[in-house]
Amino acid sequence: MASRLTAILLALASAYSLLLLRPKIGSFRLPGNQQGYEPVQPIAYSHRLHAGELQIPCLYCHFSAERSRHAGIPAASICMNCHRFVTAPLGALRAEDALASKEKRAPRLIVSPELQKLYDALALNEKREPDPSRRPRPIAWVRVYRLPDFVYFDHRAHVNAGVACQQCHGPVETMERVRQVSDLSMGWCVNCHRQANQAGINGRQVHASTDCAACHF
Amino acid sequence: MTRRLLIGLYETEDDILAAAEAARLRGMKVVDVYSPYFVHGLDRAMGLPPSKLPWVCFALGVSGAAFKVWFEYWTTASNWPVNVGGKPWNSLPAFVPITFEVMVLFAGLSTVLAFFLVSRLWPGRGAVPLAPRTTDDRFGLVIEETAYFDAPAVRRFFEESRAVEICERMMEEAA
Amino acid sequence: MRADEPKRYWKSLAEREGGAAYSERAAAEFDETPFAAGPLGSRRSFLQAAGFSFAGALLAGCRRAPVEKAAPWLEQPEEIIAGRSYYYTSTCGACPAGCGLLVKTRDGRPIKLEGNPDHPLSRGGLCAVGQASILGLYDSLRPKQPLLRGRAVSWQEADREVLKALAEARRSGGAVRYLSGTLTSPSRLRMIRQLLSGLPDGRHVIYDTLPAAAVLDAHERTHGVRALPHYRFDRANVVASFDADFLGTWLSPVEFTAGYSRLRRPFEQSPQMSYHVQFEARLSLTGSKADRRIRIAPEELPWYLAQLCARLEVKAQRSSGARLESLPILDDVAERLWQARGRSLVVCGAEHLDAQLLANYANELLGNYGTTLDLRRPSLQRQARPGDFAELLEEIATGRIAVLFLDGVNPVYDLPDGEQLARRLRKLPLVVSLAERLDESAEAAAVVCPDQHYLECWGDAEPVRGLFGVQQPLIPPLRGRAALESLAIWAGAPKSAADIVRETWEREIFPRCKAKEESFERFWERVLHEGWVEAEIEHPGPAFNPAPAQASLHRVTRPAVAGLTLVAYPKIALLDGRHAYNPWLQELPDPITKATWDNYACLAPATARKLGLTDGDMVRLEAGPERAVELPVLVQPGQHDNVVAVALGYGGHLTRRFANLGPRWLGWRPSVNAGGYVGENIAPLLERDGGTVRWTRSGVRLVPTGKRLALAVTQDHHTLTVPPRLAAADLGRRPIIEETTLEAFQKDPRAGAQGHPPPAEDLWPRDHTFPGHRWMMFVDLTACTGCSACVIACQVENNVPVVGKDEVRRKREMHWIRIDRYYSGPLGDVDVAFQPMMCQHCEHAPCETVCPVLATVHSSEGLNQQVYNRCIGTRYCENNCPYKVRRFNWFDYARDDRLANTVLNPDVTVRSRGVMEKCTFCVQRIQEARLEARRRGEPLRDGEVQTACQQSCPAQAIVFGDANDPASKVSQLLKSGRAYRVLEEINVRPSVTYLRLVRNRREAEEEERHG
Amino acid sequence: MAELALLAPEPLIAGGKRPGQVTSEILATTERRASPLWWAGFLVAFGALAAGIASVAYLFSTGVGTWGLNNTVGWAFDITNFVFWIGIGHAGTLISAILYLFRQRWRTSVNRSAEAMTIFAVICAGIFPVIHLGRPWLAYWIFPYPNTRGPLWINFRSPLAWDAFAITTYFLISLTFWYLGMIPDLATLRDHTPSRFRRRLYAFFSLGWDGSFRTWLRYETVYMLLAGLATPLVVSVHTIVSWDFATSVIPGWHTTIFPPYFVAGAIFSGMAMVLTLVIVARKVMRLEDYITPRHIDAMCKFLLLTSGIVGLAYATEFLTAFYSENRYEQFVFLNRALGPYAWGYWIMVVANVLIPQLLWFRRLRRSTAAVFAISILINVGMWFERFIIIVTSLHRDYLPANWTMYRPTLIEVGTLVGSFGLFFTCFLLFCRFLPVISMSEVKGAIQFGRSRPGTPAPEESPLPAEVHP
Repeated sequence: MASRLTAILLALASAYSLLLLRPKIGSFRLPGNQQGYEPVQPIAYSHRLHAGELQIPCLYCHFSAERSRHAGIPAASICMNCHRFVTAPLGALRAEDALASKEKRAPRLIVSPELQKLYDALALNEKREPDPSRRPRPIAWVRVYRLPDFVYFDHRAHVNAGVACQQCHGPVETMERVRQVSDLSMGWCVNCHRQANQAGINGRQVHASTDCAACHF
Repeated sequence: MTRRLLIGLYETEDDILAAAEAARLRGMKVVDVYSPYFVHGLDRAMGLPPSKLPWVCFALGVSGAAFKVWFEYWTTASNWPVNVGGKPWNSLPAFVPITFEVMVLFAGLSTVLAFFLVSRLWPGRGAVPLAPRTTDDRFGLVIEETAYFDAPAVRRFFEESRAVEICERMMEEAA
Repeated sequence: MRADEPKRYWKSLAEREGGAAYSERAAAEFDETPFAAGPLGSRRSFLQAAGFSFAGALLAGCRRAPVEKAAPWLEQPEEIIAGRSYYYTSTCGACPAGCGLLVKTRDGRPIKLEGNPDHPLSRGGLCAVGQASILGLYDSLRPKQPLLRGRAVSWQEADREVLKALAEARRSGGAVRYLSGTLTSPSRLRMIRQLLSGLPDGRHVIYDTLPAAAVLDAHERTHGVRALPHYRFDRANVVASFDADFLGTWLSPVEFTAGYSRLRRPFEQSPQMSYHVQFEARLSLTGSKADRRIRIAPEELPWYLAQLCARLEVKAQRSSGARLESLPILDDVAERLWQARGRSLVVCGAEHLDAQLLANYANELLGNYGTTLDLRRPSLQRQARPGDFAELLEEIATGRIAVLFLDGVNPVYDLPDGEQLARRLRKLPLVVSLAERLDESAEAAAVVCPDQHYLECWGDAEPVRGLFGVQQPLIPPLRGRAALESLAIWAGAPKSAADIVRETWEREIFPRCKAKEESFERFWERVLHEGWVEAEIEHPGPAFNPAPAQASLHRVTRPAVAGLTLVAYPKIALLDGRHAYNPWLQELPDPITKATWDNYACLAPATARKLGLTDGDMVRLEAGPERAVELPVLVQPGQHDNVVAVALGYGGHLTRRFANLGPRWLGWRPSVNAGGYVGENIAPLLERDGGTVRWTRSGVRLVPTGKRLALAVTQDHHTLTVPPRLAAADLGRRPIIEETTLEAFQKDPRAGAQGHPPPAEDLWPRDHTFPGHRWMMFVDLTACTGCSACVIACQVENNVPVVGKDEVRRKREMHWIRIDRYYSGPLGDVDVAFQPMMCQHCEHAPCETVCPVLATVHSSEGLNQQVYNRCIGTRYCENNCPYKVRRFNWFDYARDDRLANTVLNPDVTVRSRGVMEKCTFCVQRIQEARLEARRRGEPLRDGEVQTACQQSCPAQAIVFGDANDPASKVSQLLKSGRAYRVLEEINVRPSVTYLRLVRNRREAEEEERHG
Repeated sequence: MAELALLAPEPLIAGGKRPGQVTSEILATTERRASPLWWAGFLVAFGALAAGIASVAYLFSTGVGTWGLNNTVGWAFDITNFVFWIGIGHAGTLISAILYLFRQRWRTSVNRSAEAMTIFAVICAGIFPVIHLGRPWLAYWIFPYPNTRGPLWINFRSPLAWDAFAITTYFLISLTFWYLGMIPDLATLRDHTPSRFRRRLYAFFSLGWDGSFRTWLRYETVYMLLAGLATPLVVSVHTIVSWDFATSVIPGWHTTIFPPYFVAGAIFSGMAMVLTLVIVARKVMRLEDYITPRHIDAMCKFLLLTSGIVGLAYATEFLTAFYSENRYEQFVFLNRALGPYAWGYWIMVVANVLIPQLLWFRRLRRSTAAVFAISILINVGMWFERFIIIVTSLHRDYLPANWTMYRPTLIEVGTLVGSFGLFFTCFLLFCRFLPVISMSEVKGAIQFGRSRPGTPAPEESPLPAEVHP
């Protein structure tokens, strides 16, 4: 009788511990699988705002995706194409103007603390002019999508074949901070290649190789 | 319900063979014989039918082989066909060795497992030796007391059939 | 050139300078690409980490990979996109031959040198030394700063010291000498002139370790100009070479190979090839390709030439009465030369005035001047004046020199009395060395102002009169300061190297070129885009004066040949030792001996037998009193019996760096000898005759020491015939190399075929068709000279590691392409055949079937793929490869030098320990070309994919392409009667096809030799 | 079987044992303190094992380069040792299974140790394919398991994949067979041992065996089924091992004779190893009554037969090479006999073919010392057979430019020594803690060859011991 009781207790305990561990088990991934990685970036750049709300095409900033293996993180000078003029949301500017007039001072030109980081990186002064006394410092973004060194992924091939960026990177235009959406496993790559070979991309026949040497050399 | 078991211990193979056969022929209820080794002819003496384990062995061996052939075909020719040395997608001859090995593995392991299940053998199972020294050098004939053959009759039978020792066990049984 | 093609050249100086400014900045930044120098170290560790992933699976908490930062540019450069390769023109600076380059740069660093296909001299080829010279750029042992008496100082301090001494010399009239090797750079020469012109006693002395002074002197006498003719092998239908290794090390091997091999491509459409006869003492690379090779002692060479001239005189009916001795071989050679007069060429590589005069005479008699020898546009290499140098040595000995500049020369190492010279140099008031690295002479110099590598500074070259090449910097300088800038500072007019070069071109070259461009700017743009320009030459060729040659003809007598003669020779890879620091070149097997990491005493088989010596026996080579060097013996078939041949260029201080090379483990042995050097310096055994070091020395002695040294050779068995007692008589020779004679080929294009083509029908169903591309390679054994440029090109392209002498000795060299060399015929008079051997990408690849984990499988385009990250290292594939072309990473081969790692190709995985690797047909190049073609929306055209070996081959012996394209070159070659596949009979169906070796011989001659 | 007729008259077990005596005598070794001889042997074996562990640790930390292999010779000591141990491992199952099926009752005295030998030899063998890998930590990739790579499976066409399955199966089936045979004896041990701890241990592993005849009946069925499965398994495993070579394109490997040749060789070497062990064991553990000269004699005859087959294979190889007119094939065999490794070839021929011919003499068969010496020589010879097949075929194959020589390093020798260490350590532990002779089977066989079952037999057999054919 006692042993039966012990058994029941043990079963209950293990069920409870499983329940406790559930989130841990649910988030279990094989080593190397970084799916869901969402690091904090040095500048809180919002893809939702730029790509979603403002509808800037992906390739405007990541233009090398068309011509190179790497999609590339845009240079600060690309940011400056707009942010030479756009320094903060209109509301923030108005608020600053109001605050400045209240405090009886000239309104600051740079309001956004995040854009301040961009101007700092380029060693620009408050008037967004080059400040010779400071050294430009590149912005060290945190890489989100990363493949092992023995895999050669080429953006050029995919972009020119008409694969949408979102196919792999997910709905970036809705993300405040970029998150690794796909697991970047080999099976994930290969399955997409197989499907593309059968169904084509946007109705166009493509040849997506499943040879090993398509990626490993 | 309580069962009364009488155990006669014998010293030699010949004695147990004779005793088991005699007990069966007299219509006694021979529960089992315990012996230190496999005594040839005792199955006939006890009137036991041959085991059905060979069928388990055959069935699982065949299914193991079938599974493996299918698996090899599926992986190499269907799931992801890869050109290996110009060999055909379905290289059936090359699948034979592993198929054979898997067949043997399935058949062998499953037969042994089936044997353990049927004979109710598992690690840590406490053995209840009905009679001493049956794993050493004694042969024990276990006969249950029945209406026709009560304990004294069985004891008499044991003494007649050259049993060297006789003991009794009471067994509780649920059913 | 299309605007969108991957090859991009500078378009304007401003743009380029902007680029340089950018790349300087870029270098300071992080690199966005994952393959730049920084994370490279982690690539290997990643492979390992991936390996341990199973263990890692248990550690759920550690599943996040380390954070990787990516820093983009601040200022987006206009032209450059991260991850794309750009090609810039330049001129090779590894030797004065000045071959045209296309430098492949990626993200601001050069990673590969390719021959410039439009260059008139090299025509797209590039030799092994040139290919390897890129490693010199990333040599972390090059001094960064100047050294003042061994102490690192600032440039200002060093300049102050030099300027002080120069001022003193200017004041006191002290002698200032500028000693350099042959410099073909107009800018450099101009700056030297500028420096010396301001001094009362300043002179520029040129000294060559690999001289051609006798050629210059001979032409001075016969033609009145001290000039080195520009030899035109591309026009010579009959070549008679006297000890000139023109395919290997003589003058301009790439150019000569390109020209020579153009006339040696017999095909059905034009079943013709040139005839080449070689007279030489040791077996040189050039001799190995000769149709007829005559072994002569070095002393006999002038006499043979004299006899040839005498015969030619008779034929030309200009006999001067020289006595003709019976030499049937010379009769034949003379006849062939005479038949091809005007299209023949006699060259002589010996530093012997009489011989050179006679060679000139022979060429004159044959009417070759103006056709195969160009004196209007002479070669500007090897311009040394031994007389000047002798004088300088005298001055040094007496200490009459105030300032001595050493530029690109290492006399302390080269000269037999180098040690004495070093002592004397130390006593001079000021010796300034401009060496790139600290060689023996730089160690003896008071001030070392390290020069830059030619890929990091501006420069130019004029290898042949009127042909100018430009060098442009392709990376912000890593080390040193451009010599041009140093010279400008010392001359008192500091200027940037860019300005100096531009100035030279604007003032000196632009006016001479009669360019179509109006402005210099536009001209300069074109020069930078094309890399070279040709100027007009006006003066006619000089006239010939036969008297000195005829005098030689009568003076030369047949010498008695006795005893042993030492012959020092430059090796293909090491030359005079200037590149001895380069591990790629040290590990490159010599094409003939197949030895690496050592020099050795080559002995003829008969001599070795007589002395009871075999390969690896140590001998003391004694020459003169108290001059001896201990060397291992290497038995060299085809060598003259009276000759000991030893390679130059070994045993220098630059090789001390290899002391710890190679994977360290219990059985490790160093790549250097007991003295700490690779090989032995042979210079102390030679004799200096004034300003010339004589490469031959008769009367040397060999004393066996009883010791042995295992040579690191990559080939142990040297013939296609197995040892006779191990074979049935008629089955001893293996049909690996098929060869035939020209005569037989003309009768039947399939002559010489030995293989058994496999049955057409297949046991298996035809499951594998190649509907897209079907990559195939052809190797023309007739064209291949064995020069090994492909080996280094492959090594650079594919990140092949250096393994060190010990590993090579254990037969674990990693080269993906090797040149098999087989001897045939009599031992003394061997025939040589070279066979580049790389992965054959068999359609029925035996390696693929046996790999249990699918790490090597076939692609849909006929490639045999090796997937490193899947490989677990069973080595079964290697065992089952009939060609044994697979290479295993026995250890983690060292990649500790971060700077040297910068040269790694980011498009090719660096392999970790325990995985198999092999030739991939440069799949990364196929992939790149394919993706670029797709991006442009065009089909891939024939020739757009070039493998690294094919690209560098000076003889263009390798052709790669798509056999499914009926118009491609490989499709044409498939139809050739010369095509055959190695080991065809085992039905592995290789994708590499060889074109049969054809020797220009008569069938009877061949039968006589091998009968 | 003729063997049966020849052996029938002589008792299998000497000394007229009774079952109880069998129990106590066989268990004596497990129950008394270890003898100094055992300790000496154990220390030597363990020392060798330690050397092996050190070698393998060094190998793992540094790379396969610590072996003397090169670009041409990719396998040498590693696969030689692998095939050697697999070969050794074959006699155990052979004796147990094949002789069981043929009702050769003399097997009862040796089958247990032979099976144990199989297990340990297969463990030794199984180590080499793992440690010879460039990246041994990825060895599990050789098995197909669902993965995130596509999924990417394995190459079922590769003989190495076959090997992995064959060896795994062989090990599992052999282990099961051995364990199954031991269950009744473990029960005997359980009921016999005075130590509580040991009783618990034996009780756990004997699975509650009580000697019920119903179980015995099923047991006999299963045992026979396993024997029936193991017999083709033995043949298949070494056949597959031989296919590692036979399916390649390398001359000297690519030979259809390999499967029978390898199987015969395996049985030959395995039997020799059993003899070596049994001769030592019967002396050291005083089991002369159980392992009698008759057993040794029977095994010697087996050696003679298999030696003949192996010798025939050697000759046949030359014949096929000769009439093939294939230059590569011919060369390989001439190179074996006359080339740089000729010394190894002739060791192999002498030890495997010539020396075993001495066993035609009955006097030598009955002399344990002579048989012991011959069995050791055969083991040496069979090791060299594998070495010669592997190394001489590789070191000079098609292209003369590839020809090299192979020289082992100390690490490789250490690994070989270590494998012997592992084997003997396991075997000595087995002798110490488990019944080396199958008691339940011997008890069933003690009457065999006696005039009247159940009564004490005369000291000497009344019948002629053997009838010569």
